Amino acid sequence: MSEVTHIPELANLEKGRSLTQDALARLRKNRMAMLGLYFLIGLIVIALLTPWIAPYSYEEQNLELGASPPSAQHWLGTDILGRDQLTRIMYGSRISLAVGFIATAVALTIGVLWGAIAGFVGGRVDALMMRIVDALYALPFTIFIILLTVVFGSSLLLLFLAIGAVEWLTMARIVRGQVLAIKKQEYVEAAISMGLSPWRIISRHLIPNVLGPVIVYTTLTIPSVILLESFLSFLGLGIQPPASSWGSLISSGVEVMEEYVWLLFFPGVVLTLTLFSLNFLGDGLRDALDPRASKD
Amino acid sequence: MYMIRWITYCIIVAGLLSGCGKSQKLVDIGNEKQILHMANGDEISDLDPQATTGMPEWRVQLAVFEGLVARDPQTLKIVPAVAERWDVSEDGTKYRFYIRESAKWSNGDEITANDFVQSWRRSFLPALGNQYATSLYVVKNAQAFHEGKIDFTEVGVKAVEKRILDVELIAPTPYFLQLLAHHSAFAVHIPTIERFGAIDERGTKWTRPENFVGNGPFVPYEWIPTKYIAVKRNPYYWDAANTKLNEIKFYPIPKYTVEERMFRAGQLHITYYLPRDKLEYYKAKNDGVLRSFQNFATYFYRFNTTIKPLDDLRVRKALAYSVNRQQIVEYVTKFGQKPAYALTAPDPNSYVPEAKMPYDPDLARKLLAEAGFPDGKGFPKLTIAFNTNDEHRNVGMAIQQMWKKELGIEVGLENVEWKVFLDRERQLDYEIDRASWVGDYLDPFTFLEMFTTGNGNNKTGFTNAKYDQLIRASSLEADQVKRMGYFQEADKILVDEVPILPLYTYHWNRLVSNSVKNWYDNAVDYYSFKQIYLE
Amino acid sequence: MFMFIVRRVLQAIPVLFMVALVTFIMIRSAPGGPFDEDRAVPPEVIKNLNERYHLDDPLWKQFLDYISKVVQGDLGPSFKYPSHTVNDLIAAGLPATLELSFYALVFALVTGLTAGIIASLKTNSMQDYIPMSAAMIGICMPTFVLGPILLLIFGVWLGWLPVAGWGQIPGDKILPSITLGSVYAAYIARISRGGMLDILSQDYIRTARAKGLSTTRIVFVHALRGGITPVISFLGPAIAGLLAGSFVVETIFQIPGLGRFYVTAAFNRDYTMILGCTIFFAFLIILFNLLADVMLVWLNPKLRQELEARG
Amino acid sequence: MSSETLLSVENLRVVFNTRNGQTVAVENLNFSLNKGEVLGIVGESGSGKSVACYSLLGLIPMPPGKIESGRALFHGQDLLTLPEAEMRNIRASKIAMIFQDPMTCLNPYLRIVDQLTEVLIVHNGLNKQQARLKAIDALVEVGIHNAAERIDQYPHQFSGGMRQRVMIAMALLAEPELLIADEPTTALDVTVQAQILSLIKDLQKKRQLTVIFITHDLGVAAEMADHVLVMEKGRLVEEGDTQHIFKNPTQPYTKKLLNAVLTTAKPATEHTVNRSGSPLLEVKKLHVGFPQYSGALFRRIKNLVKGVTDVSINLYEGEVLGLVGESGSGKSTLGRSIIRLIDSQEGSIVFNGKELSGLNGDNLKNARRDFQMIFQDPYASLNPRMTVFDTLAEPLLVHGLANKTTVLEQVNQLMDDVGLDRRFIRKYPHEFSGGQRQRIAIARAIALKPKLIIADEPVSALDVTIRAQILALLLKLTEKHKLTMLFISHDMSVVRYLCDRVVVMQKGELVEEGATEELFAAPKQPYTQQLLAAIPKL
Repeated sequence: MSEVTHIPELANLEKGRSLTQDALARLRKNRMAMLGLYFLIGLIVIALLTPWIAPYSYEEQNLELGASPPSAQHWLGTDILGRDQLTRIMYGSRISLAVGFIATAVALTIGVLWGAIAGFVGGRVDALMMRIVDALYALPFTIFIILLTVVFGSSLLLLFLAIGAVEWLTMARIVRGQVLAIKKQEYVEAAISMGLSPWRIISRHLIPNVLGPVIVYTTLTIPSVILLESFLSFLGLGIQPPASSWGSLISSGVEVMEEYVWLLFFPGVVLTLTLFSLNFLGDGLRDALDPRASKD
Repeated sequence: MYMIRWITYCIIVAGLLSGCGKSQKLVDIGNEKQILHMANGDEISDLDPQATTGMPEWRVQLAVFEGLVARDPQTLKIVPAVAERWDVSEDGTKYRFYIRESAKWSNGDEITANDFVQSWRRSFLPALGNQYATSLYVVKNAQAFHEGKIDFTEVGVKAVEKRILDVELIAPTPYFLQLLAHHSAFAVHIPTIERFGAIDERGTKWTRPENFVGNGPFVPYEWIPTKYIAVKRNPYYWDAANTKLNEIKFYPIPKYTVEERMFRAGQLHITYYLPRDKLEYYKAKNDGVLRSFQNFATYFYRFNTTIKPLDDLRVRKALAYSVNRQQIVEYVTKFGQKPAYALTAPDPNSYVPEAKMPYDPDLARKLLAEAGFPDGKGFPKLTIAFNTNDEHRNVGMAIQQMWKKELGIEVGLENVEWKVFLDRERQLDYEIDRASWVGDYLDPFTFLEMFTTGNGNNKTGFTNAKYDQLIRASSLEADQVKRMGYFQEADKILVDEVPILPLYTYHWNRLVSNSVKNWYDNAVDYYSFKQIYLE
Repeated sequence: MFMFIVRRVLQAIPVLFMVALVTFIMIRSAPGGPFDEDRAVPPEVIKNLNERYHLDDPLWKQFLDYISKVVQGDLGPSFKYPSHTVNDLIAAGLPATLELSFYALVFALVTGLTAGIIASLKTNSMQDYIPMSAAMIGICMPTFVLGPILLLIFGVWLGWLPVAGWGQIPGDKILPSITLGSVYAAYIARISRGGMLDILSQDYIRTARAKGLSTTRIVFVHALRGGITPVISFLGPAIAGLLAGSFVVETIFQIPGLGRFYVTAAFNRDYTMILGCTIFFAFLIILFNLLADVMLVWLNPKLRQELEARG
Repeated sequence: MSSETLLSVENLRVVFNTRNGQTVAVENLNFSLNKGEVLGIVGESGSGKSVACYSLLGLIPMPPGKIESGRALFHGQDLLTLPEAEMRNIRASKIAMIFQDPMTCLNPYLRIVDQLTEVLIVHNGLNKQQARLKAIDALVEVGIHNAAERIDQYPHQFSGGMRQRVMIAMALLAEPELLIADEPTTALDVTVQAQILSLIKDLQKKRQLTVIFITHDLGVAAEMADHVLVMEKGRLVEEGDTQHIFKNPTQPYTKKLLNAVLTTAKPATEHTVNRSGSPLLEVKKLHVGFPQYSGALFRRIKNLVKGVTDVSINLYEGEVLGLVGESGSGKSTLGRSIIRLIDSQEGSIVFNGKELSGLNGDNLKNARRDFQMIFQDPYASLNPRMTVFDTLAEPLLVHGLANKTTVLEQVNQLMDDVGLDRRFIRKYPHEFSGGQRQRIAIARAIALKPKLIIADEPVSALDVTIRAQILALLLKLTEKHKLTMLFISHDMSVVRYLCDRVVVMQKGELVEEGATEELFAAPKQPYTQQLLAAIPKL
């Protein structure tokens, strides 16, 4: 975000540490957050490499074998159709993470734009935009998603959109609040009094400064999106078979937990660890980005 | 000190939990007081026998209504009910029913022949929207009246005397008495209905327990939606002396795992179904609570014969012949189902289809190659649509794999929400979809009628003149042997033309507490609640 | 204060109207209708039924007719349960749902606040880590997993509590309430910990300490009111979540609540039921948000006075 | 006056363990305090003066704070090792405190009565009724009218000065022997400050209180204390009798502090302001109000809260005009409305011959090149995510005063102008101290070579020595660049140091106007006199 890179003479001057660098340094000292971060990175790497490293094909069935507990051939056991659960979980992570990240990205895009416009423009536009958010808030979200999936069918893409469409509301409120607060900051007044264009004020002064809370909220939205997807799987509206998500694995695992406990346990553990990691990372980021913390 | 507070709090919670101790079991209390607690699938939509179609409704209606005839739950034979006897004409088209003198409504009114005439008239009134109206089209002029072409006086049902009812049919219909045991032919108490609205108005308050008048062994007294509907003994029932239960509570429990847990915890006498994965456990336990029985129902896939490449018989055959049904019932559904090789579900007492769709992967591959897709090359990606359900999903995935393995073709699976599924099916907007059919009465006609040209349940685009002619001939034929011959031929046509891919005959498993006596499970889900008692 | 409430209530009207409109458009654009069934229904019958329920009118007319009835408090008949009106069904299902949500909320508040306050007083000790880790698990555990697990342990294996039902057997309300409330208990624990930490670093808490007050007094008299403010702002969304989330618990524990009707209504295309429930839930959500706001104002003397000054 | 030692502190060392390592807040502090004495502890922020006193009462948060060594004997008891329960009995009843910011130190959720009486109920075992009566007496004593009524109000219903009175009443309620006053007047308006100081002084005399008075303001210390400790960076620098220290400071730091107290008038300059021509800025009959909204469904403007009423001022080229008033007097509103950060309702602003109030769009943008603002809070006025270079280069690039090749030189020039090392231009604002940040803000304001600068209390948030430096810088810059400046301040001594002419505002209106020294010599309005009287004298 700095323009100094254009000017070569600056390179040999004492370099400053931006707030972002400071925050990262603080984050690096937070053991739980870093653990979470490493876990997530590992998970993402595994998810990306799954087609090459998975021990079995994700749809390969072994009907005679049926549900079997963990063994040497199948480390995490097999499901009712005799499919290797480790493979299913690995492929599931691709879907669940994709849902988490893409739906959050959808929510982020709509929410940040909506909130920033409402907050910056203000007045009647703001009032109208926030009324719309109120109305959507008052719409019970379960039914909203059910209706969306019922109306548009349940393709993966629409699933992202449907979840994103629900989750952007809070994002919009947060961003609007932040924009309103920052708008009153003196450096924005200074920018106005310097005669900068509104677009330049938004892009250089407002957005970089709302990013902190937005990033924090994003890390906390991803887990709730992943949970929401699993809830949709519980309703039978989630991912299409034979593909699987953690949510669909868990919701079918719950049904048989007395007989084949490993079908609930392993996906449950992976999901929980991931949500933990995301939450720890989110908490860590919040601590790291908290302006109050940077003063002490 | 906060630690102390915290600990105290934990102790209080633990105390609250343990204070409840072993919870009371509804089953034990029920056994004492002759109250039957039974799971009943989903919430019933209504009690009106002429405005409902579902199984849960059917079971409650069996408790609070009674038709002219009933079935013996053990043998499924027709037995007298409201009618104490009946005569049939030589040609099988005229029936005369003698209504028993002791038959009364639950408010004490006598049941007359006219009650049936009026009730049937009601069931044909267009505004009521009775979905089963067509099943009584076998009655003379019923169809014409239903379509508004003639007056009801011309319809072939008359009250000859106060307690004598005459019915004239358009053709000898061997299963006619079975139709009368169905809820759509039950009589309703017309004055009560009129008290709460027009005779042909759907959904008035007459079916509420406080208003309800019926003629079954029980009457409803409490109906709390999604909690239960409770019925108690009807003192005016003609056979009240032999009715043993005091009350029945029907619980709408859509989730099988929930009812199974409730059964295990002693909160239910009878479950509606059983989670598939629990079957092994109860089989191993072998304590007599597991009831396992075949249903008069078939699970099959429909092919949309109007689209490429499914309009090619060779393709349909290739797909059908490469499915190993034995493997599906043994390893996927695992619920005691029997592989089905023809549409009509076998009725061990009379009709078993002789035609058999082969399992022959080699032939399948050959046929597919002939159709222009050697080793599945160039085969378009078809999609199997099914409504949201774990079992449908598993069967679909198994078949997907079989086709991939045997034919080298890829098919997709699509989970479709139920109403969307029905909508698409109706518009033939699918490629392959999952279907099932439950027979209404024990006669192959209830299955085979489906695939006649223009039948609303056909939904495959299949049409075959010979087939249509066979079905028509069967409905005019009084000779049972000849009829069965027609049906065998019809089943054969379906097997040869493959508009559908029969997979298995349904099998039902449920849990019935050992304290429930005289409960008989059967293929058509018919129960006689008056006989049941608890011990 | 009065004007504040009146203004909020008036603002709710367009919001409710928008909610109704969005839901109406969505549900009516969904494929399939209320009378479609597996067993094909003859087209004439469908036609008759559509006429009977005025589903053959133009959509805008149906919507306006519907809204004008809603204004009079009539939510129309149910398509799926024809002998009941939507009003009947809401009246039948609401008590259980409200009761369940209430117990869940009480559970969430009691556990959440206790844990959060203790954790805030003992930061970075075991009394902080243990409840906060538990809270994290609570947040990460889907209700449809927690419910069956609790049920198996306490209902089936230990046999202490009933596995299903509502108000039929003593103790059958405990497990569902805990299941539904646990997520919110976890959130409340985290929020109240944060809120308390915020307040405990305030100058006026230092003043209170300088006055030689005991920790108990500082916490309960001085810090608590400010500390639970974020919890109260969370209550509005929490109650909305409880009401909407009650569906899962109602299904797992076989509770005769509104949530089950509501969700199945969407699958049944029970148009009036969906609309009625949505409007009703939206009304409840707005109401509880308003109550939470009123409580915030009531707790904060400064806001109270400002509102009073505005009339 | 007895000479009995009430408190003696020995070898006190307090450290804070932060994420960035350990910092020593108080190092080896020794002092003792006699009964009835007023001890002033003087130092700038970060000097450890507050921490030292808080640690006496166990009020520093531990962790991160830690008392590493030392003793604090009070009546023979070591306060530093006292168990918490016994410490509670000391607090308020033996040693009481009043704090800096009365706006945040009273619990906003509780009525005044509850906050006052709990001291008596907890320590003296009075019942509610007795405590209430005593509390009312205490409020009367600190000069609160209608105490019997007002005691049932909430803190937000009191003004800052009144709240500080309540705090004092609360501190004295349990009749402590020692009162620790931590900068009790810093957050208050100047006129109120004077009243509170005299109140504390009176009470001290009346009750024979022992007082520790913490302040950064030498003037205040001189007025209040018998004995003074001067602290710098956690260490005691100098100590002694007040009169003596102020007259004969031995340590350079003490001297620096003394020099920072502004007592001088603006030095005479070579250039003189030409007031004969047309003024650079002419504000005529300006009205600014803030709309308040009401209405159930749609917002309607209910009424306007007055900000500025009927104000006219002229500002000539090269002139520094001081705009003085207390908080809420409308001086900032006036400053902001001149440069169109706030829209005015009536009146005209003619700048350089051009009417500003109707301008918008590009015209306004171009006009803005000619006037700049310096804000009060150096922490809020710089975008935390832009380096110094970016902050300074932005206006130059946007207004085309520099291109990519020349911008570096210009920025460096600005850095020189404001006395910052050129090497720092890639650093971020948070890496600078408050004074340095204010220098950056000043550099930004002068970057465009504006014709007019509005400086809104640019030094009031700074420590005294820093304030002196920044003021010197401003003075130098006005000389060097012939700046025209509207200088807004509440502090008459600052205005006197910098401004040619002064206007005084009260409640949104102009009350008095005149050349600085004339006004100081002969203030006409009572309000101006009050403001002048509030300047502490050494």
